[in-house]
Amino acid sequence: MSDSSFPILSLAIWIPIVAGFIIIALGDRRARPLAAATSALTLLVSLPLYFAFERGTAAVQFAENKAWLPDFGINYTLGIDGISMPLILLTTLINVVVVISAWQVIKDRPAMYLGAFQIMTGLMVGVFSALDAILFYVFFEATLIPMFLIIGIWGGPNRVYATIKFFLYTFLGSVFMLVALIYMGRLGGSFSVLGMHTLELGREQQMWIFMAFLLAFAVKIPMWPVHTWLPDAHVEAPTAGSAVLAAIMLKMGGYGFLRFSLPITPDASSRMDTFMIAISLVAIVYIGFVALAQRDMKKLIAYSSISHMGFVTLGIFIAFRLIAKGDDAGVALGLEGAIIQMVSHGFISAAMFLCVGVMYDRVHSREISSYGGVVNTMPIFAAFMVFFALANAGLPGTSGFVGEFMVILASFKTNFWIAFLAALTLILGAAYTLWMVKRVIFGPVANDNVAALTDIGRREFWMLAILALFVLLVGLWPNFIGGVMHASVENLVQHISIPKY
Amino acid sequence: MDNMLIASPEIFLLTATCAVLVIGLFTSAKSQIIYWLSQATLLVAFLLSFSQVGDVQSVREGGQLTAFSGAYGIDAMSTSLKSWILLIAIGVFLYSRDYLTDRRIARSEYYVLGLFAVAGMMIMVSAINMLTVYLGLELLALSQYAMVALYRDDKRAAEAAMKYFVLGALASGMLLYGMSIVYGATGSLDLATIHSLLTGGGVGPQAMQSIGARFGLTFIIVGIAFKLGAVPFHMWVPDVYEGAPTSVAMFISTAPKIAAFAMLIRLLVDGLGSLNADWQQMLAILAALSMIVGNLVAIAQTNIKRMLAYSTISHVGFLLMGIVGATAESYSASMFYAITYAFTTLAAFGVLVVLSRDGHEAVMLDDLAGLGRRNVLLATVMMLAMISLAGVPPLVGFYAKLSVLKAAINADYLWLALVGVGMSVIGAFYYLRVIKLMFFDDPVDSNEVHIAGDVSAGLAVNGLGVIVLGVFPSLIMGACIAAFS
Amino acid sequence: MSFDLFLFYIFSAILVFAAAGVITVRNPVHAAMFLVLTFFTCSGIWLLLEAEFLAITLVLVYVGAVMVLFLFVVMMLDVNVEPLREGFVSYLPAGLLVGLVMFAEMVFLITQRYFKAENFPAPARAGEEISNTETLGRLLYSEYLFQFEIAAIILLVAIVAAIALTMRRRPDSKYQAPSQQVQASKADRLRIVKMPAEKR
Amino acid sequence: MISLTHYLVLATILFCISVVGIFLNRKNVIILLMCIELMLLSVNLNFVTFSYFLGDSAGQLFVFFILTVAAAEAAIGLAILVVLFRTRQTINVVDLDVLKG
Amino acid sequence: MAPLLAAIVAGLFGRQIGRDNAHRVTIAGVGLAFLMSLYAFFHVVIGGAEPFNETLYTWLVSGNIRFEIGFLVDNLTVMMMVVVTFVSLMVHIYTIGYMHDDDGYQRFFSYISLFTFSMLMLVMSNNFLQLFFGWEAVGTVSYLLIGFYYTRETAIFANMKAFLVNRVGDFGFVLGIAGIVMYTNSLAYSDAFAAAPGLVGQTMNLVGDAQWEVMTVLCILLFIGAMGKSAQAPLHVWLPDSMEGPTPISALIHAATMVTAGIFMVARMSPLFELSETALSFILIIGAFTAFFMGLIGMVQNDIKRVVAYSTLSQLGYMTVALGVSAYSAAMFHLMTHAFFKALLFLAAGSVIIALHHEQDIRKMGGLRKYMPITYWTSLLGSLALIGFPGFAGFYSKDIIIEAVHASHIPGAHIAYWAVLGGVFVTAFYSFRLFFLVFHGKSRMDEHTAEHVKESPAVVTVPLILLAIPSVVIGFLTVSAVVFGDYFKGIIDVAEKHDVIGELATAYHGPVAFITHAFKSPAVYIAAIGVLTAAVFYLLAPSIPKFLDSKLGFLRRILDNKYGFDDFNQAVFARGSVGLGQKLWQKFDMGVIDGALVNGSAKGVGLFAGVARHLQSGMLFHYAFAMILGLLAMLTWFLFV
Repeated sequence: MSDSSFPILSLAIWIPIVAGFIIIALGDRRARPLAAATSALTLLVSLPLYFAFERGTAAVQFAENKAWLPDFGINYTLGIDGISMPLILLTTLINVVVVISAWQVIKDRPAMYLGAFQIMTGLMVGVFSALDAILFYVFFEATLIPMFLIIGIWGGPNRVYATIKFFLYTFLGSVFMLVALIYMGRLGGSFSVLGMHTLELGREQQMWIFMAFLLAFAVKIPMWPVHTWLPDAHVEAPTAGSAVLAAIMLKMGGYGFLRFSLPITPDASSRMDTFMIAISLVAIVYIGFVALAQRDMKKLIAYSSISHMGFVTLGIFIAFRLIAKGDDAGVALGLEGAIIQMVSHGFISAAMFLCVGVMYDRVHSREISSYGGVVNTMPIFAAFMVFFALANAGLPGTSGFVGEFMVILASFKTNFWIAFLAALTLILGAAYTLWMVKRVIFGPVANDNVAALTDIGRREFWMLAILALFVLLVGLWPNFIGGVMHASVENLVQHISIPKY
Repeated sequence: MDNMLIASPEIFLLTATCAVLVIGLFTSAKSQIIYWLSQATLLVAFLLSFSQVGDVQSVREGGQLTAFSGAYGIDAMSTSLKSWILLIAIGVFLYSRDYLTDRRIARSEYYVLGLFAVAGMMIMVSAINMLTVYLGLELLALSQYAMVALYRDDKRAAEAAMKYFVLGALASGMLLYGMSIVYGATGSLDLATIHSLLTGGGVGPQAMQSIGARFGLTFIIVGIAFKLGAVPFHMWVPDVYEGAPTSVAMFISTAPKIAAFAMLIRLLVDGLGSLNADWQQMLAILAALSMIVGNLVAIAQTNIKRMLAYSTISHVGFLLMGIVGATAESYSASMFYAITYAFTTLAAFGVLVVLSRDGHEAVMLDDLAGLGRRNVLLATVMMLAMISLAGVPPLVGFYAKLSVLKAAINADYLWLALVGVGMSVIGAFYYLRVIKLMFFDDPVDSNEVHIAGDVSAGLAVNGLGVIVLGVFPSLIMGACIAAFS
Repeated sequence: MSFDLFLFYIFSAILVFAAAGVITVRNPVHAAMFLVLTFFTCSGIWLLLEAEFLAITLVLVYVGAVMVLFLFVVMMLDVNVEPLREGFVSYLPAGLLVGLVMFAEMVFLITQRYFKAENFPAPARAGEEISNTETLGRLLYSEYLFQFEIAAIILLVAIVAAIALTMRRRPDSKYQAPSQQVQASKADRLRIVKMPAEKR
Repeated sequence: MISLTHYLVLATILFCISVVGIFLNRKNVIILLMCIELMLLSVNLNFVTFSYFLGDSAGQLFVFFILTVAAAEAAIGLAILVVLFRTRQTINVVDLDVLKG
Repeated sequence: MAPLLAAIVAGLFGRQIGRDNAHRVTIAGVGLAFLMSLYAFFHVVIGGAEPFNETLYTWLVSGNIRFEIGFLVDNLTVMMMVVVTFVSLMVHIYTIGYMHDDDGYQRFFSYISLFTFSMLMLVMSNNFLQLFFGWEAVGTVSYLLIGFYYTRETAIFANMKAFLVNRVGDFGFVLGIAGIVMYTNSLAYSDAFAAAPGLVGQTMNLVGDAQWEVMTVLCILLFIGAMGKSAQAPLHVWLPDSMEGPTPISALIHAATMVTAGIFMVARMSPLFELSETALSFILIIGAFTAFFMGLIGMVQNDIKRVVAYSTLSQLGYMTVALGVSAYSAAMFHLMTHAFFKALLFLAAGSVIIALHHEQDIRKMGGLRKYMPITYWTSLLGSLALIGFPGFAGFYSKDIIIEAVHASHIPGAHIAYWAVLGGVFVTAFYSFRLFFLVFHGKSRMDEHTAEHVKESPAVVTVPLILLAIPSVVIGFLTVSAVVFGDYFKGIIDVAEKHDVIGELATAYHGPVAFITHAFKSPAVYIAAIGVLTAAVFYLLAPSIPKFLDSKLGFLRRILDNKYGFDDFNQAVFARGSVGLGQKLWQKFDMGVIDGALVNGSAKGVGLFAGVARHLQSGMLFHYAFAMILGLLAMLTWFLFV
């Protein structure tokens, strides 16, 4: 690990956090331009992470290492590899979109709102770049606070229930991870994540640690059956909150699986893989059906997120079956599929929530039944909405397809029936998404509210256009992000195929 | 006399307190002079104490300086704990000032008794002799009993004081009984002597003495557990917090916990350290019970002072969890916990005290509703305190929990750590509820809350401290580690 | 049985009886009296233990001061005595059970382990030349100076607290303020009111 | 001869009586205060006994201080009692039930 | 590529550039594409150039698998390209007239150009990934186009249905692709074909211990994709409903091009399908079933477009049957001829529809012959081609299929043979039923409409004429080369024992001879009977069908209900899955997880807290008691440890 001379990661973390506090302190009048500047600056700062990224190596890049809590052996260690880098860029990009989306919509205490989002962005970048277990945990948990406030203050009518449920659910999941981390810190004498990767752990130890991680990440990502916080949180959160929640926070769970569960407890993961695959499939199929029954747009998208995240976990946990078959290429396929699925879902779900937000801002209803024939009054918006809906359904050429496709390929290599069930999402995903589109977008003008709609303005247009651009880019040329992760993924595959005991 | 000067903080404090007491007789009730004098006293004492920090090392490195024929000693732990006690007392007085003025509670007595209590705490912290421990404890306790009852027209205050008094006396009786047995077993009151007598080994008279001392240990633990408020010796805590005037509750809930922690270290570690195998398990059970009962019952509270009381109980459980490790690392973890807990609770109570205006006590949870709109500063400080108490990073409460969890895990008390984290999730619920009330609900009383400039500055510093210590916990962690290295 | 032992048993019997009386009698005044008896007998036992100074102090301080204080308060508060014993009997069994169990355990621990009599041979009687009071006095003002000072502070606290808690400045009590009286001026006291003449 | 055990057992009896007294007494707070005095007495007896048998005067000094503190404690306890009576017009233990839960 | 550019221009800037420019741009694009296709055709077929197979760019690399985007242009491809671009061009032109007064004019052009692009991507791809891209892209555009009239409830229902049913097919298709990747580790056709023979004999476990031939499973999975796209029973249900789209679309997508993608795909994959007789058999049965029974439904439909749609289904069945008997070239040949005459029929139907102001019920037509002569004649030609009138395009292709089935030894061929023969009658019947009802007999139009009926404008009729020409002659011109020649040599791979075309070829002596040969086989006569029956029923004695209706009512009802497929799907799949979702959501998610576990535990904690707080009774002696018990417990513990 080499320390880079210029602390890009630190900047990407602390610029938004500090700026967030400044925004809150300076008050509502200057909040918007400041937030815009911050988000743009953060994005700019994070861009070198992509362009200066060295692709051939699995080594940690842009590393920074400083003593932080020397007494505890806790260091301020940052660094990224091909797995975390795309997620960081996703974070900074979504942040820009979020600022745009909140520009006019938020009337109540905009400084706090925007500031909270900036702070959260910094924290989330921190999650993806922390290489010290405790530092990771700090960022991981700290993101709860701004999100808790965002949902609680600017959320919908049932926001209190939703936000407390969200907080407690995720908190419950992660505290046990903390115990596991401390335990491993004791065994290894250090909290370095990379050090933990090579930590010798016995069978029982691995099982317990794996369970602790599972609880944390399964709640976060979320996996069935610990997913029930998500629909509530999404429904009640303000638009941008839902977008960030879906686009980035869920990814922290998937990232956790890749960064912690697999490399630290490969044998336990391997032993548990049947269970993990099973609940991933349950998420995909069961949740697909549940989504079909939703009457609330945000709930529907939330459930579709769960279903999509099922693909992520599926892609990750079929790895061990494939390793057993000696098919390392298949493992890489599944893992990369999972990562691309995460990134892609980041764009699409954010866009979907923003679309719902656009309508909600005008009509103040999320019920599907309050709409109908929106296309008549908002043709441009409808085009975006249909586009994102199709992307959500996994249309080839959009990013939604890539990850699903790769995971299905990999799971076919594992077992026909796994692939069979996973592929059901092609039908279910299309069914619930298009059914919603049919009821909301198409058809004759349903009521006076819809008749009074005005099409999206320039601000909303660009917000959606940016996302649409990336959805297409990833869909048509996924190597754009796929290319950076090979070395890291292959390294991971190498690592987990060797048992620890 | 041998180097009496090392006791200069206490000596100054007591002398100045007597002066304040006398001056108090001749000043009118409206004058703030007593307040400023008290603050000045604390400040000077703090500076005196703080100046000693460099002079001493840990008692385990032989760095202890003693005075008064071994009745009093300072070491790295005592100087830093005393500095913190004094700092927190300054905060307590600052927040209390307007509360007392509004209610016309006997004000000079409040400050004087408060100063005496601070002196008691400092003596406890510095005591290296069982007798001194006892006297310091009583000085603190008696002042507190009186402070609780100071609001004489309030039924609740009197009831709380009575309960506190009876139970406190019972507990100190038990503590004394334990001390008498230990004295009988070792023939000494000096803690260092006791320690060296008992650390003999498995056979011979020392072994027998240990067995005798173990009997006394049980009673001593009761005394300490009562002072800390650990289950099942916690019953006084909620009632006293609720009944006492908020400023007094604030006083009781903050600095004395640090002192109690010091007493625990003095008696159990410095004195009966060789019996750790016994007290580790007892404390582990107390810790688990405290965390469970504290957190669960707190959920059902509607009175915020009671809620904070149960929260205190649960935090005592965490504090004990650190001690259970019985290593230098675990003691410093607990010390960190005690300090940060006191500091954070100070902020929470500070907000409550400031909110309680003329004739209106902010005691019910609903009184906090919509505080975010009435006064952002207060609400933010309260929120930070709550999140920190819940143990969510990156606030200081998290590191406190982290360090004690680490200590427990390193000592192979994994089950205790699991109970701890499980309960902290339940605990998070009622802390969140406070935040919810402040920020998500609409205020019942929509008047803005105005507070004095210095008070709000104090609160801001307090809240900021919770963050800054959260980002850089090393600032005090280093001192805690030095105290036991 | 030596005389010492005989005395011990006598005193002990009275002591236990009196202590039991304290917690069982109906009237607080009686209870206080029983407590006084307890202190007296205990003082006797201390004499057996060659703690003359403390024995005297116990009588002087406790019986002379503290118990008087107790009695004073009991009388002052003038509590209705009759209902005070309600429910006593119903809780008695549980109380006795807990007390007995505790007693059994403590005694077992005391007698069976370290504190066996053979570990503590009785010391020889001290000669007359050694004054218990003098020994204590010397210690008190040398080695125990610090604690002595603290004890003084504690007493001060007790005074301050007791006064602060019990002394009342009644809002309705009337007293003179001479400094204000002398500053009175005519304007304060006299107002000349012009009244129009009444018409008939 | 009177052995250590005799004294210790006596002190234990006193201790237990006071403890039982504290929770058996449901009516009068003042009795509680007396029970506390009893308990301190038992502790004092312990100290004096050990002091005697160990030939060490520290125990007696401890007792001296306990007596001092007990006096102060009694004063404050009674003061609180007075305050209580003034606000409540009762010193019945059962009536001290406003604060609970 | 040109159509994509045109589509983007028309779509995004449609409003700015105006209506005329929209169609100019797109037509220019498609025209260019047509010319390019022709160039490629001549280059590859006439010029005998090597097939073009190049990679454009790397889409993604993962593990040892490269996902690439590239083109393969060979004889098969260019044929499709020419057909697609030609029909597309015709439809573009036709649309100018048809959509003249529609609001979504630019949008429409944008869509169909996009469609053309997607279809070209599909046919030109050299790997499965890109094939799937195009596959889905055409599906999407079809989705958009069916729902073109988005305010019509039936239209948006139909488009969703179309997409979903296609998705069911894609589901199989994706699994098939995944299987290919698993067993050959590549997505490129060339690699897959090269590796395929090595897979024969390999088996996989699916259910229990039953061993399945890998190739069979893969081929059936791929074919499920084809079933969705090419509307084979039971995934045919979307096609009739898709007639909700504008008529040019029906012609282009739902008759000529997109629906044949499945046929194309199977033909493309012939090296794979040849390796599994079971799969071929499966295809054969499905195709035969579709060919016959869908035609039957066509007999009772009253919507002009639906009749043609069922006819399309039936013809697709024919193609599938041809695939099933390994007569890939015959299938492709039929595909080509069908593209022309079916597009013609649809456009003609559209012409009628606009003339009648969007009246589609054939019971309200009749006698249009005198009003719309061009439409009449072109329709007649189209219908004749459809029923396989000797010498017309459809004749060659269909007869070869029938012969091939007759000659085949694939299991099920026997049944299929009777089915296709029956299909001939049915086809003839409904084609001419339609023809007679629309153009002959007496007018059943209402007065108002009748006044305004006139021939369509030139932009409509010119494409009709242009399409009529190949409908008539293309078979005659190309049958020798395409079916019996070596046009597909090296592309379509037929195993020795399946080679029915080879068998037929021995008896083939040129197109003219084939006509005479045909008169020896039953198909022509059956067709003639069909036409005659239709003439009797609907021209001479209209009372007979009514009589039959009353006698065979239940049969009619079965046909009217389309064998109940729609109802079944609606009830079981649509309502069932929504119901299932509802149940899972409310009972399990909300009930068990949220209700019992999450909120339940919260309630439990609350309950416990409520109880526990009563321990804090406020009674001093209780507190003391607790302390003493605590002490006692510790003492006891101390005693025993």
